[in-house]
Amino acid sequence: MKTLTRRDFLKVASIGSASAAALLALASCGSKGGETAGSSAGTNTNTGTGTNASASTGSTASNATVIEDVQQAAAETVETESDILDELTIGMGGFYTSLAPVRNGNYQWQIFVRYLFDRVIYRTGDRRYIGQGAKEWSVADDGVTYTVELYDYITDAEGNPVTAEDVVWMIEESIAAKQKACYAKIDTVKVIDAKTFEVKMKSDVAENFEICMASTYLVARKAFEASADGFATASVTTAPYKVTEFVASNSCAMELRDDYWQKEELLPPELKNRVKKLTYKTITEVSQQQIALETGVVDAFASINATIVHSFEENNAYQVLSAPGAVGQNIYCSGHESRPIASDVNLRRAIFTCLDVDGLIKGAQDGRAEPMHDFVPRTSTGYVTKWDNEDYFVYNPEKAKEYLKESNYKGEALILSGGTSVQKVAQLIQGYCLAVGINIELQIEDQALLSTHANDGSTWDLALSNQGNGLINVWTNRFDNTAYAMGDAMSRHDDELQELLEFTWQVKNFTEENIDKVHKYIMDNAYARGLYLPFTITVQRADIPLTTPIIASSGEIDYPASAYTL
Amino acid sequence: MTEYQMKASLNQGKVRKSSEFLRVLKQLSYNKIAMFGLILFILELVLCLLSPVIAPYDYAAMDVIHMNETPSAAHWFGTDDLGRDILTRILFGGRYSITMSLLSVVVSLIFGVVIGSVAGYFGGWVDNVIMRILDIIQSLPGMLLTIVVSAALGNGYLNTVMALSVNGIPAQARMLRAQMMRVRGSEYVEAAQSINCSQVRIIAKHLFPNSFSPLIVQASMAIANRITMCSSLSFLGLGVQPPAPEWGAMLSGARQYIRDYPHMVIFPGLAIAVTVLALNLMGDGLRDALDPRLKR
Amino acid sequence: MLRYTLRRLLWMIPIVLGVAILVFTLMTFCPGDPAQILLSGSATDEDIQALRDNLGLNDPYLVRLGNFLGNTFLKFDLGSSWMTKVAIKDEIATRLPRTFTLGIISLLISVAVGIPLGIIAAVNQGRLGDNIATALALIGASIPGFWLALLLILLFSVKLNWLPSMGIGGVKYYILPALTGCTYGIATLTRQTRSSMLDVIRSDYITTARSKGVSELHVITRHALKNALIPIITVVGTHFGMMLGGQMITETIFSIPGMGSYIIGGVNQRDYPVVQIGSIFLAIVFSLSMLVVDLLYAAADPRIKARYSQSAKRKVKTK
Amino acid sequence: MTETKNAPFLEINDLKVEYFTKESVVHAVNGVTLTLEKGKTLGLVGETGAGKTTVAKSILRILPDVGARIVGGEIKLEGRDLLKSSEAEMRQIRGKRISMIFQDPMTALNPVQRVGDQIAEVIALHSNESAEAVRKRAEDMLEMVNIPRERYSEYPHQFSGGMKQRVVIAIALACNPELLLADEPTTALDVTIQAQVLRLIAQLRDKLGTSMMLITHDMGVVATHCDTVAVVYAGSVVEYGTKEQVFDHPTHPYTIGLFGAIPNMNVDERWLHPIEGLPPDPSHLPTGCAFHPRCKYATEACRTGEVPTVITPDGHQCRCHNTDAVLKGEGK
Repeated sequence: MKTLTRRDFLKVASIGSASAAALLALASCGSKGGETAGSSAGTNTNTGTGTNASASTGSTASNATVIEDVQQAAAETVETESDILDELTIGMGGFYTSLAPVRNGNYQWQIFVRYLFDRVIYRTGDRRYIGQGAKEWSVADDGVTYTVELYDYITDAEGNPVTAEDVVWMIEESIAAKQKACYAKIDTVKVIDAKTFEVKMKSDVAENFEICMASTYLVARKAFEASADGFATASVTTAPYKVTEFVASNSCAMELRDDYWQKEELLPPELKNRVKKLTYKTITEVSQQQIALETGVVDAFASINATIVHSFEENNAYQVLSAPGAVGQNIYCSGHESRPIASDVNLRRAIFTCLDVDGLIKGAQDGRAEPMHDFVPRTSTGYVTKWDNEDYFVYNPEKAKEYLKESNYKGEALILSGGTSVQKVAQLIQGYCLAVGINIELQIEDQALLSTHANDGSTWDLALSNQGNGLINVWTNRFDNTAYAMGDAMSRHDDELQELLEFTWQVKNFTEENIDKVHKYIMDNAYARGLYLPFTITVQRADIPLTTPIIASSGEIDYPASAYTL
Repeated sequence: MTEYQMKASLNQGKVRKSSEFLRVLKQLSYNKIAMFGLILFILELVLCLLSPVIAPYDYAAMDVIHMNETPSAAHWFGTDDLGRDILTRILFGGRYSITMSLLSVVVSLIFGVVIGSVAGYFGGWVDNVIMRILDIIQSLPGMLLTIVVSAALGNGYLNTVMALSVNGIPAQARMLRAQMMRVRGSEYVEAAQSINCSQVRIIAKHLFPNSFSPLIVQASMAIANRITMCSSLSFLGLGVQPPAPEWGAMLSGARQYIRDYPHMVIFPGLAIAVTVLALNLMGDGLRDALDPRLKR
Repeated sequence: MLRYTLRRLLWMIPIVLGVAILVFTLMTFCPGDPAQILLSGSATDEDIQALRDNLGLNDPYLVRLGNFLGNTFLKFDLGSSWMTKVAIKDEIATRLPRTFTLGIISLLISVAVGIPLGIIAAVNQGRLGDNIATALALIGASIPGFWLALLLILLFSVKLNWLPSMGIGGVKYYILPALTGCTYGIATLTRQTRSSMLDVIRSDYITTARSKGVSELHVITRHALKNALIPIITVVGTHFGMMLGGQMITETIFSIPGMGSYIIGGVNQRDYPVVQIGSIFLAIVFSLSMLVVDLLYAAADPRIKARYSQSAKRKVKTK
Repeated sequence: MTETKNAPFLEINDLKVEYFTKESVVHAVNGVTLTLEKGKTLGLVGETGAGKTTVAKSILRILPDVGARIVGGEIKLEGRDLLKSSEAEMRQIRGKRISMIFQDPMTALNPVQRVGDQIAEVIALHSNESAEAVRKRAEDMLEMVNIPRERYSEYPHQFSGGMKQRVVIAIALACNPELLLADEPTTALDVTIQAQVLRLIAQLRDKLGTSMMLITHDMGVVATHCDTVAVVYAGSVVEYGTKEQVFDHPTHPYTIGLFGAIPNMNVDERWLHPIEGLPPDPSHLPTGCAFHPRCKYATEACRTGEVPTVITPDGHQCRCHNTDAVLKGEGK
């Protein structure tokens, strides 16, 4: 190669160094941001809430308050007096491309919907069902026919009356849409008079009626049919708020209306409305969630990603509120005959006892979760509180090895299936199993691919999935072996368990003692186990004068219903 | 090129049968910056290939105690959110990113050449049909096509390579077809036909060598573009899935920590930037070397 | 010229049809059952089968393709998204302008910065100006867009708090996303301008112009640049195409609800209508911009204009 | 700077021009000295690559700036040294007092600009008349070169080679320049058009009284159109005198060789007498007289040292050591 003349060398050096310098400059501004990020709270300039307290680095007193026990918090909220906040902007991870009421399954449990549409029955944060549109409801002695009596003065934002006929029409509309599983359990529904209607369920499974009524919205048929896109962008609400501005999958601004149909004194504590202007903003990018809080784009962020919470904990310009979530992380064993694990209870026990749940919580959730004592979280209906102080697959690697020796496991790799959201905990589980000599092979897929074989036990040995909202719901979806073509969600046919389930989930047998029998049976056979219940964490600016937070069924804080003292 | 310069270079290039490849290399050596790029790229390639030997840790070894550590003596580039050593993952990651890009360029080169030469040589309705199909493929924005194909084929190494290559095929085919059309019309091909060489010989002996240099230049530029696209795919959650240490996946996995542990984002990004820079430098140099007019 | 434009527009119809069929087929190959995703796991088998019938997923491929093409191109019924039940045409009506504006802004920045930089590099070839411009261009081309986006957000919205780091609103919201999008554009444009200017500067008519006593500035702007325009326009055209594609990442990071995030959401949730109709619209916008590029060719170079208007047969694309 | 009265119209003294490439330095012009009287035509003759075009471009100072540099000598136009003039002054001269016709008409015109506009541009630059007047003058120029004025707004690709060259001529003569540099104006054209174009140039020259430097390698063109002749070899003038002197008494071996290479109609010769060997490599010029490697009369003196310029018996200059040996016999 030609010898480098001085001029050429200079030229190469100038280009090389210029490019490298630029790259490093860009990179360093990134890292410089890192060091100080922990302590500096971006001085937010808008909504004039004043500059924050001086950024103290690494203050010891952590300002994270765990709302201990939801049941206990709900009991306290007797008629606490509260002031009215004029404005609040809340960030959320989920996005809404439309406000239409007839939507897919998990829409109904979102907190956001409570500010749009009232429902026949409202499910509170601690799983009690209270009447919202319904004054009262009763069940006939056949256990399946329910009669519901509505308030007779329900109107929507445009003043159209909402009668029993509108509600029955909405139920039939939801049944036809086939988007919410609970409606498939309704046999017939008919109007009796202007304010009462009758619903006949197919079977007297506990809670089925309540779940359907809790996802039936009060909507005036006249207003709905008049709207061109079925309330997708401009909806006529029946809730205390009206939508002032909606940008699909970006933001929704709402304002308290003064012509709300329900009398103030009849509103239960969970349905109070103490924020005049309420705006929800969608921020999906996790780093942006953190920046939005720091730059004051939002006043609070609901169910924030666990990994970015610690930088707010040491920063007393913010307050971290965490409450037990509604959905627990479970692990299931396949029951399909083609899988050796299906017939090898000792292998299942070995796997369940070799997992250190506290290690999983630290690794996967940055410590922000609590161990579970059943495969449903303690916040779901039907949970027996005495399980909390019973042993539940205590972490014991030695015992796990003994189980392993008794099992006929010959070292082949077991397939652990899960979605991209659980890939971190899956890798930790792989590590723990390897420690006791069990080889695990990860099969991580995106949501779409996973859903094609999530309930097909022949394609995996172990499966990670999260389950929530009620014991009965989990029984029917996971353990009822008539649910899917190949048996239950793990393709297992356990007739003894099936019999036990079909007996217990009837309203009259849905007692703690029977529920405990099911819990024991599943635990002894080690079909499935709960790992941990992640907290739903909300980070808000410290200067929001929140005194008693009210938790909605999704685990998030229901800001309008909470109490404030200015 | 004044008459003088032409005359000068005529005399200077002693007429010896130096193979095309040597000539290109000699010409490339004049361009110092291109050599800088070539050396940088070869250095990276060697580092990545040697990664099993030189990497300090196992790329999948989790160490829950040392999570999110900033660069330290033990971990030069720090550790990621599962306590894995980032330097090791970048070295192994190189094997994924660079090989996937190279492979996808080779695949799109093969398909491009085949389609291009068929269209270019036979012409007529064959050419028109192929051209319209290429129009259809090219009228979709590149990234969108790659995403949909990647979703259709599913994740994983080979599928992602195919998804990445789909995007390059129309451009390569069109380039080769244009070359073929131009070369086919020129005299020396007619001369070859006049001494009745077989069609295959004509294609192999005459059409290919002359159409090849622009293809090489386009291919080298495409590699840089493929690395970025491969990272973008992982960024969107498609392509190679964790725990495979592909650079884009590392970047997308770490982007939520940019505020608190920026080191996790900076190093994979730097790795991508440096590789693409090296490839661009090399590509520019190669283009100048192969383009006789620009010979200095 | 009008006849050529009309012919090109007519030509777009089979191409857009081809795109629809291509995307439709690709989506059917996608693993994952839309019905199951919709009911998100809490449904039993017959619920899923019922929904599949409702969405027509159980019909054979050709029937579904026929229905889809019939609805889209004959009845112009673009249908609604399976996930959100919102009519796709409304969604696109709000989202396409955002993606398009972002695309145009970063295209303009690329042109406004890229071309002058390229000229400076070409005019003082080999000297300092050339080295700096080439170095800038190379760096721009090698930085991955999304990485730059993250760093820009850190710098401008977090540390300096000048610009909003996400969402949509006034012009202020478009600056950072456009900056992310255009670095690659500036790089390719600078390099292309430089190389085509270098070719042109050496040609004879430049010497003729100089021999006429034309000032160096006018030689560059009036004579050299106008001739170097063709390859530059090609790069601008293909770059705009890439812009539409590249938006997907920028939109995800800056949570801008544009076409990019809409289609990616559609792909992830196997929302077939969203992906198919979205792709068709992007393909139409893309083909229109390619037509504009070709018309710019004719405006810039009379020889090409002549070839367009005379040639009765289809203009053979030999780019 | 006043123009001295009796100085020749154009005077080039010891002009030296070099081209810099990565590996080597090309000595294109090595000390050219020429003069040109007003109204006269000087023929510059020599093989390709002898530096003829470089001389012309140096006069106008439009050498390509990458790598070309005038390293010595002076070019005086009516006593004023162009090499010392500022760029602004040069711009006044280019196109107005000196203009140039280029060799290859196919690439000499700007393909994306109307033909008429390219003529109008030089007129507008050097006169401050209104747009209509400029346009009318441009159309007149078109007619002067026998192109219908209606074709003003057509583009170069719509013209044949010959017509394009006529446009170039129109551009060059649009401002009625005092000096016209014609760089092999007809080489790229076929024979029938060549005669037409040359006749046109000659008519316009006589009509406008323009002095001209005609660069060619065609002895016939020199014979019919030039008053004085300079034979150029390897960047320097080897023989210079009036047409009659050089044609009737060629003294320099290279000039004789050139004439030998032309087929003589009235002599029945089977073989032409080409000059052996190849022109020298301009980056490694032989020492002494550049022609000595190919010269039959080369002696030891020719190989080293300065080559003197000798006045031949009939009074024209010749740069050769042994002119008398050449005149006497045919040499070895």
